[in-house]
Amino acid sequence: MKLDVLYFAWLRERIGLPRETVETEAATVADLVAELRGREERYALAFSDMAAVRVAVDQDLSDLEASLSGVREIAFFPPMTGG
Amino acid sequence: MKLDVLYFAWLRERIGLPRETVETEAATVADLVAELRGREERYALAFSDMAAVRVAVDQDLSDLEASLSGVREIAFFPPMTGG
Amino acid sequence: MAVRVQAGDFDLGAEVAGLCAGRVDIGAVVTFTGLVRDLDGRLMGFELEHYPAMTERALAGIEAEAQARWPLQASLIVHRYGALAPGDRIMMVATVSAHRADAFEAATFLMDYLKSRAPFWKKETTPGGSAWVDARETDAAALARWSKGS
Amino acid sequence: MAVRVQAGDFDLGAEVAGLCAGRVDIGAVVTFTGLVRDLDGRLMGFELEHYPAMTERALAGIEAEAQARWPLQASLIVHRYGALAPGDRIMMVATVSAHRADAFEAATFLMDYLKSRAPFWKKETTPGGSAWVDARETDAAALARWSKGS
Repeated sequence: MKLDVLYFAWLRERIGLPRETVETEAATVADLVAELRGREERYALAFSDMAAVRVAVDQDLSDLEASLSGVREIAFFPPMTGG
Repeated sequence: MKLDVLYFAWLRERIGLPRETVETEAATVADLVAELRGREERYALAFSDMAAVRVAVDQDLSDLEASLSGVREIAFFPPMTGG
Repeated sequence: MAVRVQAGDFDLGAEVAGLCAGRVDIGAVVTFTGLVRDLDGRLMGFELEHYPAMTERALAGIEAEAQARWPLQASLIVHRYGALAPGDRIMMVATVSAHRADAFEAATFLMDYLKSRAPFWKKETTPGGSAWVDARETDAAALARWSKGS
Repeated sequence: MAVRVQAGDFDLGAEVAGLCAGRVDIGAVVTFTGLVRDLDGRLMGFELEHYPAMTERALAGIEAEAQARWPLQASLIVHRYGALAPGDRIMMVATVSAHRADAFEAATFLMDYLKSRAPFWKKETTPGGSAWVDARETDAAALARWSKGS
Protein backbone atom coordinates (compact mmCIF):
# COMPACT_ATOMS: atom_id res chain seq x y z
CA MET A 1 0.00 0.00 0.00
CA LYS A 2 0.93 3.66 -0.40
CA LEU A 3 1.20 5.84 2.68
CA ASP A 4 1.84 9.56 3.02
CA VAL A 5 4.42 9.94 5.79
CA LEU A 6 4.91 13.40 7.33
CA TYR A 7 7.67 14.67 9.60
CA PHE A 8 7.63 17.76 11.79
CA ALA A 9 10.11 19.82 13.85
CA TRP A 10 13.43 18.06 14.51
CA LEU A 11 12.21 14.84 12.90
CA ARG A 12 11.70 16.80 9.68
CA GLU A 13 15.17 18.31 10.02
CA ARG A 14 16.95 15.01 10.79
CA ILE A 15 15.26 13.12 7.99
CA GLY A 16 15.65 16.08 5.67
CA LEU A 17 12.20 16.25 4.19
CA PRO A 18 8.70 17.26 5.33
CA ARG A 19 6.79 14.42 3.66
CA GLU A 20 7.18 11.47 1.37
CA THR A 21 5.07 8.71 -0.06
CA VAL A 22 6.11 5.27 1.15
CA GLU A 23 5.25 1.94 -0.43
CA THR A 24 5.01 -0.52 2.43
CA GLU A 25 3.37 -3.70 3.68
CA ALA A 26 3.93 -2.78 7.34
CA ALA A 27 0.99 -3.87 9.53
CA THR A 28 1.51 -1.39 12.35
CA VAL A 29 3.16 1.95 13.00
CA ALA A 30 5.96 0.11 14.83
CA ASP A 31 6.57 -2.07 11.76
CA LEU A 32 6.75 1.05 9.60
CA VAL A 33 9.25 2.66 11.96
CA ALA A 34 11.41 -0.50 11.85
CA GLU A 35 11.29 -0.44 8.05
CA LEU A 36 12.24 3.27 7.88
CA ARG A 37 15.06 2.79 10.37
CA GLY A 38 16.57 0.13 8.13
CA ARG A 39 16.62 2.43 5.12
CA GLU A 40 19.28 4.98 5.93
CA GLU A 41 21.29 6.39 8.80
CA ARG A 42 19.24 9.62 8.97
CA TYR A 43 16.05 7.60 9.63
CA ALA A 44 17.83 5.44 12.22
CA LEU A 45 18.97 8.63 13.92
CA ALA A 46 15.54 10.29 13.82
CA PHE A 47 13.87 7.21 15.27
CA SER A 48 16.61 6.29 17.75
CA ASP A 49 14.59 7.34 20.83
CA MET A 50 10.93 6.52 20.31
CA ALA A 51 10.07 7.90 23.78
CA ALA A 52 10.66 11.31 22.20
CA VAL A 53 8.48 10.64 19.15
CA ARG A 54 4.70 11.07 18.86
CA VAL A 55 2.59 9.73 16.03
CA ALA A 56 -0.68 10.73 14.40
CA VAL A 57 -2.64 8.32 12.22
CA ASP A 58 -4.89 10.09 9.72
CA GLN A 59 -4.55 13.30 11.80
CA ASP A 60 -5.49 11.73 15.12
CA LEU A 61 -2.97 11.20 17.92
CA SER A 62 -2.18 7.51 18.12
CA ASP A 63 0.62 5.13 19.14
CA LEU A 64 3.10 2.61 17.83
CA GLU A 65 0.69 -0.31 18.15
CA ALA A 66 -1.85 1.28 15.77
CA SER A 67 -2.76 -0.74 12.69
CA LEU A 68 -2.03 0.72 9.26
CA SER A 69 -4.98 -0.99 7.64
CA GLY A 70 -6.94 1.52 5.57
CA VAL A 71 -4.72 4.38 6.72
CA ARG A 72 -3.73 7.20 4.34
CA GLU A 73 -1.45 9.46 6.34
CA ILE A 74 1.05 8.95 9.16
CA ALA A 75 2.82 11.82 10.89
CA PHE A 76 5.83 11.66 13.20
CA PHE A 77 6.81 14.54 15.49
CA PRO A 78 8.24 15.40 18.90
CA PRO A 79 6.05 16.16 21.94
CA MET A 80 4.01 19.28 21.25
CA THR A 81 5.09 22.67 22.56
CA GLY A 82 2.25 24.96 21.51
CA GLY A 83 0.15 27.20 23.69
CA MET B 1 -17.35 59.02 72.27
CA LYS B 2 -18.67 59.94 68.82
CA LEU B 3 -18.90 57.24 66.14
CA ASP B 4 -19.91 57.46 62.50
CA VAL B 5 -22.26 54.55 61.86
CA LEU B 6 -22.99 53.57 58.25
CA TYR B 7 -25.67 51.26 56.85
CA PHE B 8 -25.77 49.62 53.42
CA ALA B 9 -28.24 47.71 51.25
CA TRP B 10 -31.31 46.42 53.15
CA LEU B 11 -29.90 47.59 56.49
CA ARG B 12 -29.88 51.11 55.11
CA GLU B 13 -33.45 50.68 53.88
CA ARG B 14 -34.79 49.20 57.12
CA ILE B 15 -33.15 51.79 59.31
CA GLY B 16 -34.08 54.53 56.86
CA LEU B 17 -30.77 56.37 56.64
CA PRO B 18 -27.31 55.78 55.17
CA ARG B 19 -25.28 57.14 58.07
CA GLU B 20 -25.55 58.85 61.40
CA THR B 21 -23.29 60.03 64.18
CA VAL B 22 -23.84 58.15 67.42
CA GLU B 23 -22.76 59.25 70.88
CA THR B 24 -22.01 56.02 72.77
CA GLU B 25 -19.97 54.44 75.52
CA ALA B 26 -20.31 50.93 74.03
CA ALA B 27 -17.09 48.91 74.43
CA THR B 28 -17.60 46.50 71.54
CA VAL B 29 -19.55 46.26 68.30
CA ALA B 30 -21.96 43.86 70.03
CA ASP B 31 -22.61 46.46 72.76
CA LEU B 32 -23.29 49.08 70.11
CA VAL B 33 -25.75 46.77 68.34
CA ALA B 34 -27.57 46.13 71.64
CA GLU B 35 -27.78 49.87 72.24
CA LEU B 36 -29.13 50.58 68.73
CA ARG B 37 -31.66 47.76 69.01
CA GLY B 38 -33.05 49.36 72.15
CA ARG B 39 -33.63 52.70 70.44
CA GLU B 40 -36.47 52.04 68.04
CA GLU B 41 -38.34 49.23 66.32
CA ARG B 42 -36.63 49.84 62.95
CA TYR B 43 -33.22 49.17 64.52
CA ALA B 44 -34.52 46.09 66.33
CA LEU B 45 -35.84 44.85 63.00
CA ALA B 46 -32.63 45.57 61.08
CA PHE B 47 -30.51 43.80 63.70
CA SER B 48 -32.92 40.93 64.40
CA ASP B 49 -30.77 38.30 62.66
CA MET B 50 -27.10 39.03 63.22
CA ALA B 51 -26.10 35.97 61.17
CA ALA B 52 -27.17 38.03 58.15
CA VAL B 53 -25.20 41.13 59.16
CA ARG B 54 -21.54 41.88 58.47
CA VAL B 55 -19.55 44.64 60.10
CA ALA B 56 -16.56 46.75 59.11
CA VAL B 57 -14.55 48.68 61.70
CA ASP B 58 -12.72 51.67 60.22
CA GLN B 59 -13.22 50.15 56.73
CA ASP B 60 -11.85 46.70 57.58
CA LEU B 61 -14.05 43.60 57.83
CA SER B 62 -14.40 42.70 61.48
CA ASP B 63 -16.85 41.03 63.88
CA LEU B 64 -19.16 41.65 66.81
CA GLU B 65 -16.43 41.10 69.39
CA ALA B 66 -14.28 43.94 68.05
CA SER B 67 -13.41 46.72 70.48
CA LEU B 68 -14.58 50.26 69.70
CA SER B 69 -11.62 51.86 71.43
CA GLY B 70 -10.13 54.52 69.16
CA VAL B 71 -12.53 53.64 66.34
CA ARG B 72 -14.01 56.36 64.09
CA GLU B 73 -16.34 54.52 61.72
CA ILE B 74 -18.52 51.41 61.96
CA ALA B 75 -20.44 50.01 58.97
CA PHE B 76 -23.21 47.40 59.00
CA PHE B 77 -24.28 45.55 55.85
CA PRO B 78 -25.50 42.20 54.54
CA PRO B 79 -23.14 39.56 53.05
CA MET B 80 -21.52 40.99 49.93
CA THR B 81 -22.83 40.17 46.47
CA GLY B 82 -20.35 41.86 44.14
CA GLY B 83 -18.33 40.32 41.37
CA MET C 1 -0.93 46.19 40.44
CA ALA C 2 -4.02 48.33 40.29
CA VAL C 3 -7.59 48.63 41.46
CA ARG C 4 -10.29 50.86 39.98
CA VAL C 5 -13.88 51.41 41.08
CA GLN C 6 -15.96 53.29 38.56
CA ALA C 7 -19.48 53.86 37.26
CA GLY C 8 -18.46 53.65 33.61
CA ASP C 9 -17.73 50.67 31.40
CA PHE C 10 -14.24 49.25 30.76
CA ASP C 11 -12.46 47.85 27.69
CA LEU C 12 -11.02 44.38 28.36
CA GLY C 13 -8.63 44.41 25.41
CA ALA C 14 -7.25 47.85 26.24
CA GLU C 15 -6.80 46.93 29.92
CA VAL C 16 -4.84 43.80 29.05
CA ALA C 17 -2.78 45.62 26.43
CA GLY C 18 -1.94 48.23 29.06
CA LEU C 19 -0.77 45.58 31.53
CA CYS C 20 1.55 44.01 28.95
CA ALA C 21 2.79 47.15 27.20
CA GLY C 22 6.54 47.31 26.71
CA ARG C 23 7.21 44.02 28.52
CA VAL C 24 8.66 40.81 27.11
CA ASP C 25 8.81 38.78 30.35
CA ILE C 26 5.11 37.89 30.41
CA GLY C 27 4.03 34.40 29.43
CA ALA C 28 0.42 34.24 30.56
CA VAL C 29 -2.50 36.59 31.05
CA VAL C 30 -5.75 35.31 32.56
CA THR C 31 -8.84 37.49 32.70
CA PHE C 32 -12.26 37.10 34.21
CA THR C 33 -15.16 39.30 33.14
CA GLY C 34 -18.44 39.27 35.06
CA LEU C 35 -21.60 40.24 33.20
CA VAL C 36 -25.19 40.97 34.21
CA ARG C 37 -27.04 37.80 33.30
CA ASP C 38 -30.74 37.38 32.92
CA LEU C 39 -31.35 33.64 33.02
CA ASP C 40 -35.15 33.69 33.00
CA GLY C 41 -35.92 36.76 30.89
CA ARG C 42 -37.36 38.73 33.84
CA LEU C 43 -34.41 40.87 34.93
CA MET C 44 -34.74 44.53 33.99
CA GLY C 45 -31.43 45.48 35.57
CA PHE C 46 -29.76 46.02 38.89
CA GLU C 47 -28.30 48.71 41.04
CA LEU C 48 -24.88 47.97 42.46
CA GLU C 49 -24.36 49.75 45.78
CA HIS C 50 -20.93 49.97 47.39
CA TYR C 51 -19.12 51.44 50.38
CA PRO C 52 -16.81 53.98 48.75
CA ALA C 53 -14.42 54.54 51.65
CA MET C 54 -13.84 50.80 51.96
CA THR C 55 -14.09 49.46 48.40
CA GLU C 56 -10.69 50.32 46.95
CA ARG C 57 -9.03 49.48 50.24
CA ALA C 58 -10.68 46.03 50.33
CA LEU C 59 -9.85 45.31 46.68
CA ALA C 60 -6.24 46.43 47.14
CA GLY C 61 -5.98 44.14 50.18
CA ILE C 62 -7.32 41.17 48.17
CA GLU C 63 -4.88 41.94 45.37
CA ALA C 64 -1.96 42.17 47.82
CA GLU C 65 -2.93 38.77 49.22
CA ALA C 66 -2.86 37.27 45.70
CA GLN C 67 0.54 38.83 45.03
CA ALA C 68 1.88 37.31 48.25
CA ARG C 69 0.71 33.84 47.20
CA TRP C 70 1.66 33.76 43.51
CA PRO C 71 4.52 35.30 41.51
CA LEU C 72 2.44 37.84 39.59
CA GLN C 73 4.07 40.36 37.28
CA ALA C 74 0.93 42.51 37.25
CA SER C 75 -2.71 42.38 38.23
CA LEU C 76 -5.79 44.51 37.85
CA ILE C 77 -9.25 44.67 39.36
CA VAL C 78 -11.90 46.94 37.84
CA HIS C 79 -15.36 46.98 39.43
CA ARG C 80 -18.32 49.10 38.41
CA TYR C 81 -21.14 50.45 40.59
CA GLY C 82 -24.48 52.07 39.88
CA ALA C 83 -27.21 51.08 37.42
CA LEU C 84 -26.48 48.12 35.12
CA ALA C 85 -28.61 46.37 32.50
CA PRO C 86 -28.63 42.72 31.35
CA GLY C 87 -25.54 42.01 29.25
CA ASP C 88 -23.53 44.88 30.79
CA ARG C 89 -20.03 44.22 32.10
CA ILE C 90 -19.91 44.36 35.91
CA MET C 91 -16.24 43.82 36.69
CA MET C 92 -13.00 42.26 35.54
CA VAL C 93 -9.81 40.90 36.99
CA ALA C 94 -6.59 40.22 35.12
CA THR C 95 -3.52 38.37 36.35
CA VAL C 96 -0.18 38.36 34.58
CA SER C 97 2.58 35.83 35.20
CA ALA C 98 5.44 33.99 33.55
CA HIS C 99 3.49 30.71 33.89
CA ARG C 100 -0.11 29.85 33.23
CA ALA C 101 -0.87 27.88 36.42
CA ASP C 102 -0.01 30.89 38.58
CA ALA C 103 -2.12 33.23 36.47
CA PHE C 104 -5.14 30.87 36.54
CA GLU C 105 -4.96 30.20 40.27
CA ALA C 106 -4.46 33.84 41.19
CA ALA C 107 -7.42 34.94 39.05
CA THR C 108 -9.67 32.28 40.60
CA PHE C 109 -8.52 33.36 44.06
CA LEU C 110 -9.17 37.04 43.33
CA MET C 111 -12.71 36.23 42.24
CA ASP C 112 -13.45 34.01 45.24
CA TYR C 113 -12.19 36.67 47.65
CA LEU C 114 -13.84 39.53 45.87
CA LYS C 115 -17.26 37.84 45.85
CA SER C 116 -17.31 37.49 49.64
CA ARG C 117 -15.10 40.35 50.85
CA ALA C 118 -15.53 43.36 48.58
CA PRO C 119 -18.32 45.67 49.80
CA PHE C 120 -20.79 45.54 46.90
CA TRP C 121 -24.49 44.70 47.04
CA LYS C 122 -26.81 44.04 44.12
CA LYS C 123 -30.45 45.03 44.04
CA GLU C 124 -32.32 43.45 41.15
CA THR C 125 -35.36 44.88 39.46
CA THR C 126 -37.90 42.63 37.75
CA PRO C 127 -41.51 43.31 36.72
CA GLY C 128 -42.43 42.10 40.23
CA GLY C 129 -40.37 44.80 41.95
CA SER C 130 -36.89 45.23 43.41
CA ALA C 131 -35.06 42.90 45.77
CA TRP C 132 -31.59 42.56 47.23
CA VAL C 133 -29.70 39.58 45.85
CA ASP C 134 -28.86 36.93 48.46
CA ALA C 135 -25.24 35.88 48.89
CA ARG C 136 -24.68 32.38 47.53
CA GLU C 137 -23.48 29.69 49.91
CA THR C 138 -21.23 28.37 47.14
CA ASP C 139 -19.37 31.68 47.29
CA ALA C 140 -18.59 31.21 50.99
CA ALA C 141 -17.44 27.66 50.23
CA ALA C 142 -15.28 28.90 47.34
CA LEU C 143 -13.58 31.33 49.71
CA ALA C 144 -13.07 28.76 52.48
CA ARG C 145 -11.01 26.41 50.30
CA TRP C 146 -8.15 28.93 50.09
CA SER C 147 -7.59 28.81 53.85
CA LYS C 148 -7.23 25.03 54.02
CA GLY C 149 -3.76 23.96 55.03
CA SER C 150 -1.72 23.22 51.93
CA MET D 1 -17.76 27.25 19.63
CA ALA D 2 -14.96 28.10 17.31
CA VAL D 3 -11.35 27.39 16.48
CA ARG D 4 -9.04 29.50 14.34
CA VAL D 5 -5.44 28.90 13.28
CA GLN D 6 -3.81 31.92 11.73
CA ALA D 7 -0.48 33.65 11.08
CA GLY D 8 -1.79 37.10 12.03
CA ASP D 9 -2.42 38.67 15.41
CA PHE D 10 -5.78 38.69 17.22
CA ASP D 11 -7.66 41.26 19.30
CA LEU D 12 -8.66 39.87 22.70
CA GLY D 13 -11.28 42.52 23.42
CA ALA D 14 -12.93 42.15 20.03
CA GLU D 15 -12.96 38.35 20.30
CA VAL D 16 -14.66 38.44 23.70
CA ALA D 17 -17.13 41.11 22.57
CA GLY D 18 -17.99 38.88 19.62
CA LEU D 19 -18.66 35.88 21.86
CA CYS D 20 -21.02 37.91 24.07
CA ALA D 21 -22.73 40.04 21.42
CA GLY D 22 -26.51 40.14 21.69
CA ARG D 23 -26.66 37.74 24.65
CA VAL D 24 -27.89 38.42 28.18
CA ASP D 25 -27.56 34.88 29.60
CA ILE D 26 -23.78 35.04 30.14
CA GLY D 27 -22.43 35.54 33.64
CA ALA D 28 -18.74 34.76 33.27
CA VAL D 29 -16.04 35.00 30.61
CA VAL D 30 -12.56 33.66 31.31
CA THR D 31 -9.72 34.20 28.88
CA PHE D 32 -6.15 33.03 28.69
CA THR D 33 -3.62 34.76 26.47
CA GLY D 34 -0.20 33.22 25.86
CA LEU D 35 2.68 35.55 24.97
CA VAL D 36 6.24 35.05 23.73
CA ARG D 37 8.33 35.60 26.86
CA ASP D 38 12.01 36.29 27.03
CA LEU D 39 13.01 35.60 30.61
CA ASP D 40 16.77 36.04 30.22
CA GLY D 41 17.03 38.70 27.54
CA ARG D 42 18.51 36.32 24.96
CA LEU D 43 15.45 35.31 22.93
CA MET D 44 15.34 36.88 19.48
CA GLY D 45 12.09 35.15 18.54
CA PHE D 46 10.68 31.81 17.58
CA GLU D 47 9.15 30.00 14.69
CA LEU D 48 5.95 28.13 15.45
CA GLU D 49 5.55 25.13 13.16
CA HIS D 50 2.27 23.23 12.97
CA TYR D 51 0.57 20.36 11.14
CA PRO D 52 -2.13 22.13 9.14
CA ALA D 53 -4.29 19.13 8.29
CA MET D 54 -4.43 18.14 11.95
CA THR D 55 -4.38 21.43 13.86
CA GLU D 56 -7.96 22.64 13.59
CA ARG D 57 -9.23 19.09 13.96
CA ALA D 58 -7.22 18.60 17.17
CA LEU D 59 -8.30 21.96 18.62
CA ALA D 60 -11.95 21.32 17.76
CA GLY D 61 -11.70 17.93 19.47
CA ILE D 62 -10.25 19.52 22.61
CA GLU D 63 -12.99 22.14 22.58
CA ALA D 64 -15.69 19.48 22.18
CA GLU D 65 -14.25 17.63 25.18
CA ALA D 66 -14.48 20.81 27.29
CA GLN D 67 -18.07 21.36 26.17
CA ALA D 68 -18.94 17.82 27.21
CA ARG D 69 -17.53 18.37 30.69
CA TRP D 70 -18.78 21.88 31.52
CA PRO D 71 -21.95 23.79 30.61
CA LEU D 72 -20.33 26.32 28.29
CA GLN D 73 -22.39 28.85 26.36
CA ALA D 74 -19.52 29.57 24.00
CA SER D 75 -15.81 28.99 23.63
CA LEU D 76 -13.04 30.05 21.33
CA ILE D 77 -9.48 28.95 20.61
CA VAL D 78 -7.23 31.12 18.42
CA HIS D 79 -3.66 29.92 17.79
CA ARG D 80 -1.03 31.60 15.64
CA TYR D 81 1.81 30.00 13.68
CA GLY D 82 4.90 31.32 11.93
CA ALA D 83 7.50 33.83 13.10
CA LEU D 84 6.86 35.52 16.46
CA ALA D 85 8.92 38.01 18.47
CA PRO D 86 9.22 38.52 22.25
CA GLY D 87 6.05 40.14 23.60
CA ASP D 88 3.91 38.89 20.69
CA ARG D 89 0.62 37.15 21.40
CA ILE D 90 0.81 33.41 20.59
CA MET D 91 -2.70 32.18 21.29
CA MET D 92 -5.84 32.67 23.31
CA VAL D 93 -8.73 30.69 24.67
CA ALA D 94 -12.02 32.06 25.96
CA THR D 95 -14.76 30.23 27.83
CA VAL D 96 -18.22 31.60 28.45
CA SER D 97 -20.63 30.28 31.05
CA ALA D 98 -23.42 31.28 33.41
CA HIS D 99 -21.13 30.59 36.40
CA ARG D 100 -17.52 31.46 37.04
CA ALA D 101 -16.29 28.10 38.33
CA ASP D 102 -17.26 26.39 35.06
CA ALA D 103 -15.59 29.08 32.97
CA PHE D 104 -12.36 28.93 35.01
CA GLU D 105 -12.13 25.15 35.01
CA ALA D 106 -12.92 24.81 31.32
CA ALA D 107 -10.30 27.40 30.36
CA THR D 108 -7.66 25.66 32.50
CA PHE D 109 -8.59 22.34 30.90
CA LEU D 110 -8.41 23.76 27.36
CA MET D 111 -4.90 25.07 28.05
CA ASP D 112 -3.69 21.83 29.62
CA TYR D 113 -5.00 19.79 26.69
CA LEU D 114 -3.81 22.20 24.07
CA LYS D 115 -0.26 22.28 25.45
CA SER D 116 0.17 18.53 25.08
CA ARG D 117 -2.21 17.61 22.26
CA ALA D 118 -2.30 20.38 19.67
CA PRO D 119 0.35 19.86 16.95
CA PHE D 120 2.54 22.95 17.39
CA TRP D 121 6.30 23.06 17.84
CA LYS D 122 8.41 26.06 18.84
CA LYS D 123 11.92 26.67 17.56
CA GLU D 124 13.67 29.43 19.47
CA THR D 125 16.39 31.65 18.09
CA THR D 126 18.98 33.21 20.40
CA PRO D 127 22.40 34.71 19.60
CA GLY D 128 23.75 31.17 20.09
CA GLY D 129 21.58 29.72 17.32
CA SER D 130 18.23 28.00 16.92
CA ALA D 131 16.87 25.11 18.95
CA TRP D 132 13.57 23.24 19.32
CA VAL D 133 11.90 23.90 22.65
CA ASP D 134 11.57 20.81 24.84
CA ALA D 135 8.15 19.82 26.13
CA ARG D 136 7.84 20.49 29.84
CA GLU D 137 7.14 17.59 32.16
CA THR D 138 4.81 19.84 34.14
CA ASP D 139 2.61 20.05 31.03
CA ALA D 140 2.24 16.27 30.91
CA ALA D 141 1.40 16.29 34.63
CA ALA D 142 -1.14 19.09 34.12
CA LEU D 143 -2.86 17.00 31.45
CA ALA D 144 -2.84 13.81 33.54
CA ARG D 145 -4.85 15.32 36.40
CA TRP D 146 -7.95 15.66 34.20
CA SER D 147 -8.15 11.90 33.73
CA LYS D 148 -8.07 11.05 37.44
CA GLY D 149 -11.31 9.54 38.65
CA SER D 150 -13.49 12.26 40.13
